[in-house]
Amino acid sequence: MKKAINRPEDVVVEALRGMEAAHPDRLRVSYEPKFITRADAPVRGKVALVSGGGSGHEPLHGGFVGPGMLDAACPGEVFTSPTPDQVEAATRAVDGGQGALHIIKNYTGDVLNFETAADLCRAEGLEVEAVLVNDDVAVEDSLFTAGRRGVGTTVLLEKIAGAAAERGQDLATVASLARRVNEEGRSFGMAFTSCTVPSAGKPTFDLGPDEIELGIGIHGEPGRERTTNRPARELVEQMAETVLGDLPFAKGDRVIAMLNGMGGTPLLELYLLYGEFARLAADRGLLVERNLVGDYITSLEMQGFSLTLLRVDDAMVELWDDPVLTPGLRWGG
Amino acid sequence: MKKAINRPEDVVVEALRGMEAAHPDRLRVSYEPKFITRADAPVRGKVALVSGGGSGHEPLHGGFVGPGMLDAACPGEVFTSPTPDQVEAATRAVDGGQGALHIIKNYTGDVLNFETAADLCRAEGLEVEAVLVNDDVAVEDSLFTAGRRGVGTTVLLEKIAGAAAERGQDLATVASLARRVNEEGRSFGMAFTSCTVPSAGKPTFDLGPDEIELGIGIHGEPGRERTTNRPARELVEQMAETVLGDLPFAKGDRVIAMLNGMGGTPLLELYLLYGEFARLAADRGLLVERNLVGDYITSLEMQGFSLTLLRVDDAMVELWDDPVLTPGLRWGG
Amino acid sequence: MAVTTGNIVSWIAALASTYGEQQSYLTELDAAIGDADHGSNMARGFAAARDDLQGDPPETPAAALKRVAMVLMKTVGGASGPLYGTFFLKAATTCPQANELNGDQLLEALAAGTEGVQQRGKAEVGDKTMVDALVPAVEALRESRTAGEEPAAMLAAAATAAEAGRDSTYPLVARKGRASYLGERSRDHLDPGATSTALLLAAARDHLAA
Amino acid sequence: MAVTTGNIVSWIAALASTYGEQQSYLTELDAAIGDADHGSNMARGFAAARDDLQGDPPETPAAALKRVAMVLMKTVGGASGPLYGTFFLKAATTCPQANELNGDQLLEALAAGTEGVQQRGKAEVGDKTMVDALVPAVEALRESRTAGEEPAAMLAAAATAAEAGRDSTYPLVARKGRASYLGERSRDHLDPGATSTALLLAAARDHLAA
Ligand SMILES: Nc1ncnc2c1ncn2[C@@H]1O[C@H](COP(=O)(O)OP(=O)(O)O)[C@@H](O)[C@H]1O
Ligand SMILES: Nc1ncnc2c1ncn2[C@@H]1O[C@H](COP(=O)(O)OP(=O)(O)O)[C@@H](O)[C@H]1O
Ligand SMILES: [Mg+2]
Ligand SMILES: [Mg+2]
Ligand SMILES: [Mg+2]
Ligand SMILES: [Mg+2]
Repeated sequence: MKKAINRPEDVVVEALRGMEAAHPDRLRVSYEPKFITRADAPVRGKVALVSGGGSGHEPLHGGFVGPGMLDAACPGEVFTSPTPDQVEAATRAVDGGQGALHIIKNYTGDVLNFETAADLCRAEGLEVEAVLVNDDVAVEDSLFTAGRRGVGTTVLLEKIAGAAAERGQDLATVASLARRVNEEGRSFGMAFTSCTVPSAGKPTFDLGPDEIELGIGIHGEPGRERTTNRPARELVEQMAETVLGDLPFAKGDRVIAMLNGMGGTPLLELYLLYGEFARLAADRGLLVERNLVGDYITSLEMQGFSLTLLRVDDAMVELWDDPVLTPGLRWGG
Repeated sequence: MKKAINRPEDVVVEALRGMEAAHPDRLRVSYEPKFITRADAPVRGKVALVSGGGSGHEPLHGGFVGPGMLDAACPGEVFTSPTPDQVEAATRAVDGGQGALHIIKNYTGDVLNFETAADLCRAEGLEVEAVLVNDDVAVEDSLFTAGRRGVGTTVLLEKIAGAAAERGQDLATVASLARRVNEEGRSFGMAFTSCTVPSAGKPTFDLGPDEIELGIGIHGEPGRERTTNRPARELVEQMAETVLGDLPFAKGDRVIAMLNGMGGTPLLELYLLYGEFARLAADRGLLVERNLVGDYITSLEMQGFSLTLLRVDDAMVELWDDPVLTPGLRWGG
Repeated sequence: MAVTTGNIVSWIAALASTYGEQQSYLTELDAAIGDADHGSNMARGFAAARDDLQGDPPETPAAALKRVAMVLMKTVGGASGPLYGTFFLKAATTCPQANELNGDQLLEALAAGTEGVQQRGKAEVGDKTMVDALVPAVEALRESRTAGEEPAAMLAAAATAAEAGRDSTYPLVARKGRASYLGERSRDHLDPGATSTALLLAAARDHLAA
Repeated sequence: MAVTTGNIVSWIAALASTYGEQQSYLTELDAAIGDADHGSNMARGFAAARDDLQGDPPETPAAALKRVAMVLMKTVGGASGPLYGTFFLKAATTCPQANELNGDQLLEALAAGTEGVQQRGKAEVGDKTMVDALVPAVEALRESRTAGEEPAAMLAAAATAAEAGRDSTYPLVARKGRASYLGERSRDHLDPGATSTALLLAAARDHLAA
């Protein structure tokens, strides 16, 4: 394993030091327990948005802390959900008197740790609501699994709910909007190569020189199907059809699309893939209102990509266009 | 080779299609010959900034086209400089009557092709100046080489000169500012793994499981020294000392720092590396006024990073802070 | 023949060593059907629990178990952190006053811990989780105690049952946790959590009734 | 015994095939001391030049050479694009009116092309570039012509000299182009451009005087 790190056990705290140094005007970092808040937190009178999860998915979540998006992010160890004390302390630190929304990707560890955190918060009199993101259509049968995983829609949800909170909407409104975003969002990912967890020291899985993993999770969890590589056009078609068929998205639907890199895919290829998707979307009569192309929710150095589609209405597009000022997403204002 | 592409020979044009689809409001794409311009080009009364180079370094240069930065970018084949007809047509397309500055990274191919392009432009009555970026301190002896390569400083130069042009400064002023940025900027890069040029189909070089390449170029050209991997702290120290000693940067100097990923390095690691650099900079009494951490000038999927330092004064920092609205860099305004 | 506070401290210290040594093995199991962090999660959590107990020795078994629970909750994360945390927390609630645990109390504590895990994680036996090792271990404790045996024998039976439980996960299709995403492909792998649970009971056998 | 326009068209067609076949070899050479694109650069450029000439056959050698130059300039890029482009362009300027090239004219054209390459790229013999194959090839042409030989023999000598020139680059340290960044590490590799030049002259031997 060759990584730009010192000791595997120090990766997360040392990366936090770098984030703090890189964004001194915008972020505050707590080390014990570990969380990141926007510099001006708590914002009085604003619903606080708190998310978190295992590290290794950067810019998610720490890179999305700032005006118009998250108030706080709690990084766990690499691919390991954060602990309740982190989430509780972060929530307390950013509470502006209007309660907090916990944004949780649906993994057993995240759910359990955030549950305990919410209990702790409520015991202290903080109002907490939670939204569970479970948009990964690669997980087919929710009955016999831990349920669909939370992946790409998380990014879009944090942006849209963040805008609503910034506008001063109340907790119930922001929470129900967030749930609606989750309901309207679908994702599917694939990998060309594995990632390597620093503490594990070797790749999580092996793929042959012509093998790919379809339906990969963002933790290098093996996916739905191991198969042979194919041209980008076919890959995008197959993945897009799976996503489109699930909601299902229909002709005339307005969407926000994200073509997301897993961390190790050249941007050149991501644009090529987006071009394939845009053509297909036009063919299907889908109206792509907004898009993101780049690395937004990653899996360390994994090569691969995911496609996320979110069905939107005017209100969501407006919230999307609201200013956002974070290390990972920035526009307007 | 597993890549998200169709045929290797179509990669560049298909990626352009994706860029066009992703940024319809901001970019215009020409396919014959290939170049990208800002949507509102030509901007009357503004000096036009035109750059270009081989593809595979995204977001450089196409991702830096837009208000406050480049007027046009000319993508060559992967790692192959563009041809004169591209540069000439792009320059013509964005000329706003105040002449154009060609921003050229110092590689034989880029220099020769841009030279011919400038000749063609001048033959048509266009005023063209050129700035050569040659900031790579890994190339020690300029006497016995093609001279120092243009790497990270290119990004900072395009931003700062772009701001000056947007403010309405004239060609001579923008060109001399650009040259000053080049003189004050220094970079050094390293690689953990090779990149794979699509048409070559296999990695450009092989590194053993514990080997790294110090002083790597952005085309996977082998570097100054092949050595064994070491902790991030030592890597950053060694690279930063090389950069600092070259200008040389001195205690009290104000700098813009860029910790740049080569394309396949997790953002988590880039932040960790930036943390190491920030500590070292503080120890040396360097004042880091602004910073960039992320993938800005890449080498396809190469794992590795580079450090760029630019000595700045008030005027440069102000220009840095001016609004910029491109796919790859965006703030203010 | 009772379990003392000191036994619990030794047990946790032994687990810290065991998980340290077995870290890559557990992580490899997790790489195959999960996300390659179970080994470092367990090693980190139990090293912290050991340090905590040794830094400020607890007075009672309940205090020791509760402190372990708190440390695990704070340092492990993931699915296993809250589940093992709950295991020790629920175990602690059964013996608030006891200075040491007799066979009945030991059974009650570990049974309550296991129930806690099942309540939090909603997993049944056969879902390919740590529950597949915990439940047979508690059954073995109960049978052994019903047969009039003391903690040493009870724990020996429990450790054997946990190992069998661990092995029973090999052919199963996972229905809970991260491995469940794999569907049929989760077959023919040991569950990492059931494996760490078997190690937990093996260490209990060697240290809790020593 | 003169070089016709048709010979030039065949030469370029042969080169398109050769560079197509040798693409990975040239790219491998470039991977070792450059950026792994020389093979695709040459294959792309000469395929385009062949198509251009075959789509609309040129009338004179100068027209053919100039068309090749323009296509190479427009399709190759990199260092080799402008250099080979200059080579053909300068060659074309020496024989604007000729309907075919005799030995003197052939020598003059290729010598002018080579000088053009040297003017543009500023490389001397020994810098480990295509110049190391071009210059000895022109010397051989000149000697052969001085000895009274005709194009077929001249080109055979030139091809042999270019091959020797190519081989001479093997032990050299590069001082121009991308390989120069490698310093001492550029030793013990053939220069990709000198190799493509040797192929260019081998094809000239086989097709220019056929
Ligand atoms: N719902 C559940 N109930 C009981 N045990 C579970 C459940 N989900 C997961 N586990 C256990 O947790 C183990 C994985 O732990 P770990 O790898 O540390 O966490 P994560 O899955 O969050 O990465 C699994 O092997 C399984 O035994
Ligand atoms: N200054 C120069 N003069 C002559 N030939 C050169 C010069 N620089 C490079 N070359 C030739 O160009 C070849 C590389 O061409 P190519 O790989 O197509 O372009 P690039 O180096 O831009 O990737 C080298 O092998 C060398 O022979
Ligand atoms: Mg995990
Ligand atoms: Mg090149
Ligand atoms: Mg795990
Ligand atoms: Mg090359």
